[in-house]
Amino acid sequence: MQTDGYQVRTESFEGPLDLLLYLIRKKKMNIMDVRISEITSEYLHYLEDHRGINPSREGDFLMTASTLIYIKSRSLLPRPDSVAEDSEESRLLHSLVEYDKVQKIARLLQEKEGGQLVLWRRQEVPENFETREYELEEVSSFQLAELFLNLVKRSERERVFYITSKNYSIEEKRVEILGMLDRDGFIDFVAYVAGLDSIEEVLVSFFTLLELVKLRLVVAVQKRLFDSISVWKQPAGDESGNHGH
Amino acid sequence: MNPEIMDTDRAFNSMEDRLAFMEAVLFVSREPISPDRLADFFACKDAAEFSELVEAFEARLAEAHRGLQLHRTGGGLQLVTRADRHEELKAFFAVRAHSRLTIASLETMSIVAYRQPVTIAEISEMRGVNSIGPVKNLLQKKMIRISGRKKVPGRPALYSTTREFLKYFGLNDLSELPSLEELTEMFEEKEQPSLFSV
Amino acid sequence: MNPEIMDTDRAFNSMEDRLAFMEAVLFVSREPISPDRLADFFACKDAAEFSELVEAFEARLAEAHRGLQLHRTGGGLQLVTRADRHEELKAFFAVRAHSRLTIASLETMSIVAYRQPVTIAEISEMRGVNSIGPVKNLLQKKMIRISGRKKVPGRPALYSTTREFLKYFGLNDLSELPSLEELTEMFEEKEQPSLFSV
Repeated sequence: MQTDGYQVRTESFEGPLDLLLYLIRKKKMNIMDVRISEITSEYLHYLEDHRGINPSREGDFLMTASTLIYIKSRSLLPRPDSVAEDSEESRLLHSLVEYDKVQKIARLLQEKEGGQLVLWRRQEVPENFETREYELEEVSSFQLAELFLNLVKRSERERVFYITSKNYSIEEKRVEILGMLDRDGFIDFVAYVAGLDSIEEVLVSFFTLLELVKLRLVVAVQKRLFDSISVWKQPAGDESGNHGH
Repeated sequence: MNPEIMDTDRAFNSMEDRLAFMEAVLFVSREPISPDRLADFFACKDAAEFSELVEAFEARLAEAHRGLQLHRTGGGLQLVTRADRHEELKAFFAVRAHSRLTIASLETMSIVAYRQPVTIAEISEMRGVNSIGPVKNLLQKKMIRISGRKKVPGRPALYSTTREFLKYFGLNDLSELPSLEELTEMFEEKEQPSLFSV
Repeated sequence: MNPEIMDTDRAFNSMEDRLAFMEAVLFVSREPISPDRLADFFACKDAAEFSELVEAFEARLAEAHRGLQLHRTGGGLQLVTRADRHEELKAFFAVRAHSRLTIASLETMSIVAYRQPVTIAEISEMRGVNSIGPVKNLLQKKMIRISGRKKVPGRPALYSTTREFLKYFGLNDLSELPSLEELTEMFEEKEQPSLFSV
């Protein structure tokens, strides 16, 4: 990232809201005055370049990316009396306002933590007055459960549950998108996304598109900030990535 | 009053004597000592008598040759070193840096502190990312606890802050945290760089 | 001498200042502090200068309002409570000892909580050690009770949790205990597969 008078971030963004707030502050905008369309493309640039993206939270970043694209694509379509996209946008803005508060409190706590870390406590107290026992008030039900879980694991008589995350069918979307490209030659991605029914489907489509771009199977181009995204199949043998210019 | 305490043969003859015992008790204890417990033990007539004692104790600690101070945290009294000795202590014990909570844990802690009791789903929604990791971390550090179940399908656990939370951040009780309005004012004064920027 | 220690910017201007730091170090330290290490840190010219410092430190501790003394062990210098405070300290801290649970009792408690009704044999099997002791302890504390007999030869007693148990752990009912699924989810949280690392 080029320095532009604003602080350069050295750590990765906690999540999409963190990144969005950063972009808003960078533009010195008030959260309540923000138009999602003004920050969508910058958000996507970050995602593409992978700058400061917490790798274990990619899914959350992509989820928000699809929401942004959804909001933006709806706003591009001539449907002035629609309430749906407004609620989507205002919900996101509300989240940002709330998250802004969370960050302020977190900063305050961090300052307090710093103030405490310079005060040293005794590292050990005499045996006479200390027993290696637990006081009940110090034991929470969580610790009780944790102890039991360890016993269960130790005795190996129980199968441990594994929670699997929801599985989005990227594979099916991939077949569909590649099929459309074979048939039509290109896809206007915003128009395509705008025709989908659910946020989930938008999300899956966006995931899939990113994956196809990374695999260099397709080329996605957005000529200018508010233009639609056009998707072509990658010509065979061309891997340079310089397309559409 | 606890009969067991009455059983023991004690006689605190003077203020000096009480101060000496107070020092010994605070020196020995790992946890902050409840003022009520101490006042009880000294059989103080009233709160004023105990306050006087604490003030006398602090006055002695304030002398130039002392390296400790009295700290009020988590609703109790605790002896800690003076803040201005930090760098020297670090040098003496060759300690590099104290571990701090991660930003994720601080954010999660903030939400629990201001929104308690709160579920993991609510925390995750506010942060915009799955927050099971930091919740687990804070549970293990005993800074939050399960305080009940929300009456919605699935009956998810509700989390609240603990005394350990107060102790860690040097708070006497939750009311010492500023309100959200005060917080906004506090931060509007300064510029608003992100928490995480250098 | 440790170069790291030399690096830090220190200036002990006065005897008072050195005494204060000495108190902070001895207060914090887990182990007795070697006199050489302290003398080094203070950059004392010779042994006499350091002896003078230690004597001054002891003189301050000898004042009537102090409850500590300097202990010279083989390993070095250590702060301890004065011997004549011992009985009072025991009396002060004894009160707490009654409400404590050992780790063995807690493990047993957790098995009864999650597996009730359960026999001593089943508890012992799960813990891998005979658990009569902790069961007795918990019975005495009224945290568990005999809730029936198992219909097997010998008709061993079955144990369950009590209201007292719920009260101690701040639960309204047993369903508020963290479920193992919740816990497992926390401990088995997997990284999301990366979509970028193709």
